[in-house]
Amino acid sequence: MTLSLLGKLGGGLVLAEAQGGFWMPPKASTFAEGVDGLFDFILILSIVFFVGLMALMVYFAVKYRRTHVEQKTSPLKHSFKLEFLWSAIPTVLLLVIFAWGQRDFILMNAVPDSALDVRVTGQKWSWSIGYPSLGKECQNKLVVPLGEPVKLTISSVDVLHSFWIPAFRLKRDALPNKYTGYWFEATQTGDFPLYCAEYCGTDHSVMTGRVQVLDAEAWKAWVASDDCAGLDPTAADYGEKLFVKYGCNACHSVEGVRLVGPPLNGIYGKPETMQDGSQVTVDDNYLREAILDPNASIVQGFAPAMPTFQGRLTDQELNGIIDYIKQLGGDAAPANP
Amino acid sequence: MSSTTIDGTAPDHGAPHEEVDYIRAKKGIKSWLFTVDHKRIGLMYLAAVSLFFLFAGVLAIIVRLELLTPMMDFLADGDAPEAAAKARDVYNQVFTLHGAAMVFLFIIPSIPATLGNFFLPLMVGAKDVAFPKLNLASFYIYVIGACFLLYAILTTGLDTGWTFYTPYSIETGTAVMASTMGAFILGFSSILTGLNFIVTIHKMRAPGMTWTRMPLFLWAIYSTSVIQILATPVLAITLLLLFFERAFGVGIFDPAMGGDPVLYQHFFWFYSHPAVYIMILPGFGVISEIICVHSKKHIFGYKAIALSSLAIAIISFLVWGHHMFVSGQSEFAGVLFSFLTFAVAVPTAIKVFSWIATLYGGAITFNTPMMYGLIFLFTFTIGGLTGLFLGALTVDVHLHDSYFVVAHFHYVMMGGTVIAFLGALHHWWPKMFGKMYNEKAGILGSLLVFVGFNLTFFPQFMLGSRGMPRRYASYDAEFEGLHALSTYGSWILALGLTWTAVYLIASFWTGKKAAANPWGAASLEWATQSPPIEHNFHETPHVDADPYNFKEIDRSQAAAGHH
Amino acid sequence: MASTTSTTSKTYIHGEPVPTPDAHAHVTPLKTYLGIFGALMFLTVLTVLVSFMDMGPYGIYPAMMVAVVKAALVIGYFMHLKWDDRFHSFVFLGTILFVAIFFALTFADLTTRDLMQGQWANDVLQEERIRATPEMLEARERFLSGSHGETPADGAVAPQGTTAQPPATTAPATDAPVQGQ
Amino acid sequence: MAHAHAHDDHPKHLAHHFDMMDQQVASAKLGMWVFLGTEILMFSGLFLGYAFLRYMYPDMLLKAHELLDWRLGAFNTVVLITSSLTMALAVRAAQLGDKKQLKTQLLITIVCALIFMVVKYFEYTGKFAHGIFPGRYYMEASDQFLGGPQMFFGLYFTMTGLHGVHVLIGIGVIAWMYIRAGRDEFGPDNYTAVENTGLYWHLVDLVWIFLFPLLYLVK
Repeated sequence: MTLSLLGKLGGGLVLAEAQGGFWMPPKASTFAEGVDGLFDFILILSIVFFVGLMALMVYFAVKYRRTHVEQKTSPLKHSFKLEFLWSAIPTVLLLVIFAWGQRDFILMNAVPDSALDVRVTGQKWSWSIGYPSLGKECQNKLVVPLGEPVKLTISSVDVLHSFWIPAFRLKRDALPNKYTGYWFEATQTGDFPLYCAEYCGTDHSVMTGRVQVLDAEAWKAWVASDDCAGLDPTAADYGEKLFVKYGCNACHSVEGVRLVGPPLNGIYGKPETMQDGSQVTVDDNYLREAILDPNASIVQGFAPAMPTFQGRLTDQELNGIIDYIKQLGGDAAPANP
Repeated sequence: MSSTTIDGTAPDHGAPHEEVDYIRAKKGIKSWLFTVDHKRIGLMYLAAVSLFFLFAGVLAIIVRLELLTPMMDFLADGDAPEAAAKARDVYNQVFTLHGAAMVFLFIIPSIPATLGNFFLPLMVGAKDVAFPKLNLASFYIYVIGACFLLYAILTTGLDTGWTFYTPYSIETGTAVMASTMGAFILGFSSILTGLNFIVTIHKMRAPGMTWTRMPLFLWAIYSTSVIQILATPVLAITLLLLFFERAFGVGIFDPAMGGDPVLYQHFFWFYSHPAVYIMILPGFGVISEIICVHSKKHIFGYKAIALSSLAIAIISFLVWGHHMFVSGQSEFAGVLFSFLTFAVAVPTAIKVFSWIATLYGGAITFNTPMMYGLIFLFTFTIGGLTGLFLGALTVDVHLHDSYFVVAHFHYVMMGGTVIAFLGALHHWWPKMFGKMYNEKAGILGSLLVFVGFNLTFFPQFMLGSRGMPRRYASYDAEFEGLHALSTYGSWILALGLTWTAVYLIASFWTGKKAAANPWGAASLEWATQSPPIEHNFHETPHVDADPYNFKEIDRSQAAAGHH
Repeated sequence: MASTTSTTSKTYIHGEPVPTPDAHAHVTPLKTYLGIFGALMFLTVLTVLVSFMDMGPYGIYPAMMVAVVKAALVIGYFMHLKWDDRFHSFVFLGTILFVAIFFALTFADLTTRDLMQGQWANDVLQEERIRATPEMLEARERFLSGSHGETPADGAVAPQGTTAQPPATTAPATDAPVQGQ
Repeated sequence: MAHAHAHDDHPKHLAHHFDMMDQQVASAKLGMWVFLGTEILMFSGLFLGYAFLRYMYPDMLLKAHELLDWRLGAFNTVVLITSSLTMALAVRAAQLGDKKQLKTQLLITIVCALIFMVVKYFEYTGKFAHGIFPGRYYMEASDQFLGGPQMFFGLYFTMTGLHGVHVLIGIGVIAWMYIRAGRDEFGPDNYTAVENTGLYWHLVDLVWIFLFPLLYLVK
């Protein structure tokens, strides 16, 4: 077991080396170089200091170990010169680290005008990534062109989230009350992970996604494709797409599985028991209320965890989702536990 | 043993008229529950704090077991998706309670309330702290606060993380109100203890104990108390506001009302960053004592170490924003806080350099306290240096909320405070209980802790910088090897800590009787018998030298080398 | 190297023998107390009068200045800080310093957010940035146009929407809110 | 104990762990001042909350405070300042060993504090009668908006409520001092408890000195 683990670990290290470095994931944005440079600088500095200090410590500990009871010790109490030096030198080095970090940080926040505008919206527990200029909207997938500046405007609809792309070395919290963001230029095509880095509740650990960096040609093809395309209200799968777009599927299964919220297949037209013991028949009106004001009535056995969608859904979208729930198959067990 | 002579020699024990000690002075459970003796209160804290350390430690083991593999398995009941979702909820509660219990119930009271209570009056040469009844009250306030937290755990749990960030803490269905009340009450315990210590140090030092003749442990406790006094009230009001936020929606932290979650973070970290130094400064103090006493060497740079403690206490109030570089605070504030953050690194560096310089020319005994002292220098230096990565703005943008942060603060909190706490327990065990523990068992324990600790937490640095976010119950397969390594390390660490508990407790029955001054130390707590009598000293001691004036110091050389 | 002393008449308040501290001796004359009381009353009247001068948002400056003077009088005379141990003044001023740090650094963030963060969706108004619904904006309009502040608020003339809910409107006014100046 | 205090001249009020009366008095006073420091920092959080509201939503705040009656606030200010004076006079009486004065002044202080609370009671019930509750209970949902008066009143009730709790605690402590004064426990040599109670009471006054203009007056 241990051997297989070591093998795995070793393999992991070699693989990591090939993709990025011993410490860092692949470098895929223009900022990665600067961040890694500063990281390495501090790392080397730390190793030098750490090894130096530990060497001295071990040397002193061995050389001055107590060998006999009456061993005399040095009367040294202080040394102004030494103390001044070891205050001043770190101060200077620390100032260098500060200045380096500060310079790149400002650059990280100065967005060029030509940047592609992308809106990132976090919700429990998925990311919506919209392209206003392309009319596209992706779920948990950020697609960006290689070598072009991209500006992400980040916000949240419920609690705090944080949009982290390790390969780009970028992260910013998503707030419900204002917009934040960052910009970047991807330098390497490929497929990279993205994470929610600010704890946001039950499914925080699975609020992840992928970043795809496409070269110019692939980007053009993607823009023209119907991947992540805007939704057509007349299409048959309109409701289903909305169901994914608004992250309903993160909490509500359509296959009878109990997730955070009750599964929705086969519930339409059936009675449900509420927390206060009352029985409610699931109809259009109930579904509408449950989406717009979710905490007004909670199905027995579930926690009031759903954010309100008041003001976020148009009537057309609301109807689309209700129609979708209506036509979901009904052979699964009732939702009540 | 009637003399209070401090001359660094181990006085002849079993001296003719040894008096009944504080443990046997009074009998019965009531004599403990209603005691105003700072030593007994210290021991009661020690019992409580150890219990919570065990509790939070078990939670940590559960966390590590879940993280052994990428999937939800340890906490999940079967492979079904609903089981995984439920297990994630359980995981969120487990890590939250691990953090909250470790921070509020263990680390903050660990060294100050147990060893500080026990040794501060002894070290200043007083009969008790300035307000003994208040001291007892703060113990019971601590107990009440702990009960609130336990109530939260036993009912709906808590899943906000120990930071209670809004708006999640406003809307989650778990017992946030009971927990905030608990932490609020614990805060008062902390404030009252700090107040007591400050007044004791100011007003109750023995004749001749000038500020610069105070042991460095006292300087550290003093600085800690200053932070407790200045920061904890802000925690109290923050938690009170959060409580009201949930009760009737004050709104200033709630974005749905027009409030600002970032403002909550300002409030929270105004306390919680200085609180980091509430946790580590007493550890610094302990290390200064241990390194000097067990190398029989005068501390190097007494004034620099003493003043750097105070400097850290003050600067720690200027740097809280480095927890918020990516939180949506202004970029200007980010830059400002980053600059101030590096300012706090300087006094910390001075301390580490001074400790290592203290070893130079000493007579170093490799006993258990000294082992912990050296381990502290190793782990805390890593903890401190990795702080530089997190203080640098751009690097922090990448590392923030990743496992790098988790590793960093465990190196500081556990590799710093807990290691120092263990060292201090071994250093002062003979004085507290009058018994020697088994030295070989101690060395073995310290080595197990050292290996286990580094194996647990060092891989987490790599996990973090490679992109593993914190507070994840499941993770990408690429991180499995490092996580597994970390989990194996946690078993060794648990073994080491269990072993330590076993031989320390065994020493009550099997330990040899300790001399009044088994290490040949020169500070006042060693000038009375072991364990001390109820009123500490037979006569008020008179101090006319500093506490690191060991008899082994070669004074002839000093006379020759001076000027 | 060390000697023992029994407890004698000397105090060792800072670890060193000091003459008996004099904190107790000072008894403030009755006249001083009454004078301070008069000054505090005068300042209270003053601050109320100043508040009637329509200074808009600048009204906070004179109000705070008066409050600080009043606080200083209470601390210095009623609380004896003027004659007390200097260290107590240090403790007090130290506390104020940390309050100032708390305010200053928090506002260092609040006041500078738009320096760079304005570039994120700066086309949207502050109030409307996120989550403000049309109903909210309307409620805001209603409130700021003064319909709440100026009515004697006994329910009948309150703006629409305040009449339905129970405790809001039934009881007679025990303290009629004052007219907005 | 037997060893520590073998001497005969052990003062009556000196606790066992102090050597000197002066040391005990100085400790108690330092402790009190440090405690007052923590109180100031605790209230500072609320004042910062107020400053935040004022910075973010100045229009709302200026409008919302008009719903408070400045006359009640001003009356309470006068009451509290008066109680501060009588508290100071009580300490003075204790210093001079004038037991009768001490009791009278403490009694007046308690009466003032009670008047303050009664006025607060009417102020609160008056607000409630108009549907002015803190936070989300403010009037109706349709009267609340982002940065609306529900926030101001949330903070108003928190600030004045916490201050009110301090007044109530003050009443309790002063009443205790009154009882002890009745038992003739205080004299020119032993009045630290009265003095510390006074310090606490003045702090309660101090907080109000700032609350009054900020909540009731500032435009």
